[in-house]
Amino acid sequence: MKVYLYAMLKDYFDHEVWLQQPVHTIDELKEKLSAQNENARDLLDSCRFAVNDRFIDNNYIFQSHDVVSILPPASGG
Amino acid sequence: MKVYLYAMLKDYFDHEVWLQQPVHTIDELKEKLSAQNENARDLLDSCRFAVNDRFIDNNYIFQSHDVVSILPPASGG
Amino acid sequence: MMSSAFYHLPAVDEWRYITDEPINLAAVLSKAHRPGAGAVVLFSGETRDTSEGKAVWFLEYEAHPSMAAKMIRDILQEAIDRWGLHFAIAQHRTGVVNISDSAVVVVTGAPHRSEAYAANRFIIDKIKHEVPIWKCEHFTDGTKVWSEGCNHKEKVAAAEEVLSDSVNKF
Amino acid sequence: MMSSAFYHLPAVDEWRYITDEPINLAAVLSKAHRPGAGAVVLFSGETRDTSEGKAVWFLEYEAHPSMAAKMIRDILQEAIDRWGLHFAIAQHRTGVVNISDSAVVVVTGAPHRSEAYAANRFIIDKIKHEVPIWKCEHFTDGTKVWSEGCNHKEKVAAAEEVLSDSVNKF
Repeated sequence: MKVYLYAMLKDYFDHEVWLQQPVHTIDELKEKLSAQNENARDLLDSCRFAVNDRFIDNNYIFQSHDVVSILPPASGG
Repeated sequence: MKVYLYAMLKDYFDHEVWLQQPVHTIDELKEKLSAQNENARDLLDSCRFAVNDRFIDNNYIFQSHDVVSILPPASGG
Repeated sequence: MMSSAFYHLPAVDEWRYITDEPINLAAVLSKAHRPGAGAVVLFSGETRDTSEGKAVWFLEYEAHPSMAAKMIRDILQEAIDRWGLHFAIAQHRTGVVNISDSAVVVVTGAPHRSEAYAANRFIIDKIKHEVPIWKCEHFTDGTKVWSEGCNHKEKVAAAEEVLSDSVNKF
Repeated sequence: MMSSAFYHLPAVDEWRYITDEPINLAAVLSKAHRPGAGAVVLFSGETRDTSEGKAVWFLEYEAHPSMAAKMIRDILQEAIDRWGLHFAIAQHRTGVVNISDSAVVVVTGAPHRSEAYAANRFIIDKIKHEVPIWKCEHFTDGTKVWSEGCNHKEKVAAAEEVLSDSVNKF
């Protein structure tokens, strides 16, 4: 599953991350990434998640072909 | 005393009016003009008065050299 | 443009505030940037093609130019002081203003947007209500009418009173 | 500018909403006039030379362009419907934005000014809080920091909690 990370998340991860092992839920994904970099845990908790350009909620079950975007809180303007 | 009248007041008077007889107060001036054109009485009651570019109040006593402006309610913008 | 017939206060760059030339919004806006002003708000009041259901041909504005210029300057200064603006600009047209042309422009610049919006709204409201500038609406049917300004409702009420008085007399 | 790496919705004229070219305010404003729109309000958010006391060198914006464009379009539509606007325009920069350059512009046009102001403010607030666009501040001392967005205060509070937790552990 392909995951794109934005803005300050790139201080902890690459912009593009490829997950070999299946991940089913947002919580699993956050846990998996936090395990890679513990300092990102709080930031990941404040992020929104999207699949194929649409926001998803905590009940969403990932498909292996999903393209996931992890979006920190907006700070534009 | 020279009096300038603006906007809708010009539907009733010339832009510039010269008063030969002395007029001492705003009330006297309004009365004098209303006597010339009764239809302007209400409008004159809603106007502000200025002398030499400064607003005056009802206590002001005109001097013969004053240049008076009679200003209907603003409707700019 | 000077109203030379008047005894008036020393000129306060009257053309900055009152102009009978078309307002160039792009030119006004180009002057409205400062390194400390993170928020810039521009308001343009433009001639609408209808007014209370009637088709408008054009508007015509008359001002007491020297008083209007001084009052606009004072309003801008008040807004600058009150909201800590980096700048405040306002200019009002006189003469004929065609459909979609700007009759009045206000630009404010502040560190943050709340102040820029609030000050901008304050300035245009105060200009419209207090500054001696008058609007005459010319309609496509050839008629015209002076806008009655802030006293509009009071005057309607007064007119109705007069009307009912005269009805009572007969 | 397309984010071709993504499966994304059909393009919604992304360049209208998200651009890595300088924003030309005069050009945007020139499109913002309609015969029925008597009130036009423009907001420009511009890079300030200081941020919380530190001297700013420039800002850098990153967006999720396809999502940001669609969300801005939806926010504009919501404002048009809610305030009966004649038009609503918004464009946000990505990339480097120098001091006094515009990072975001919003223009609204309505018959009367209350609606134009209210809708304009609604649009910029919603863009800043919800649209996936992020600001990185580059300071003159060479340091940089990502703005933390809406959760700033919550995060500070959380960080203080963590700090006091770790203090308690020792």
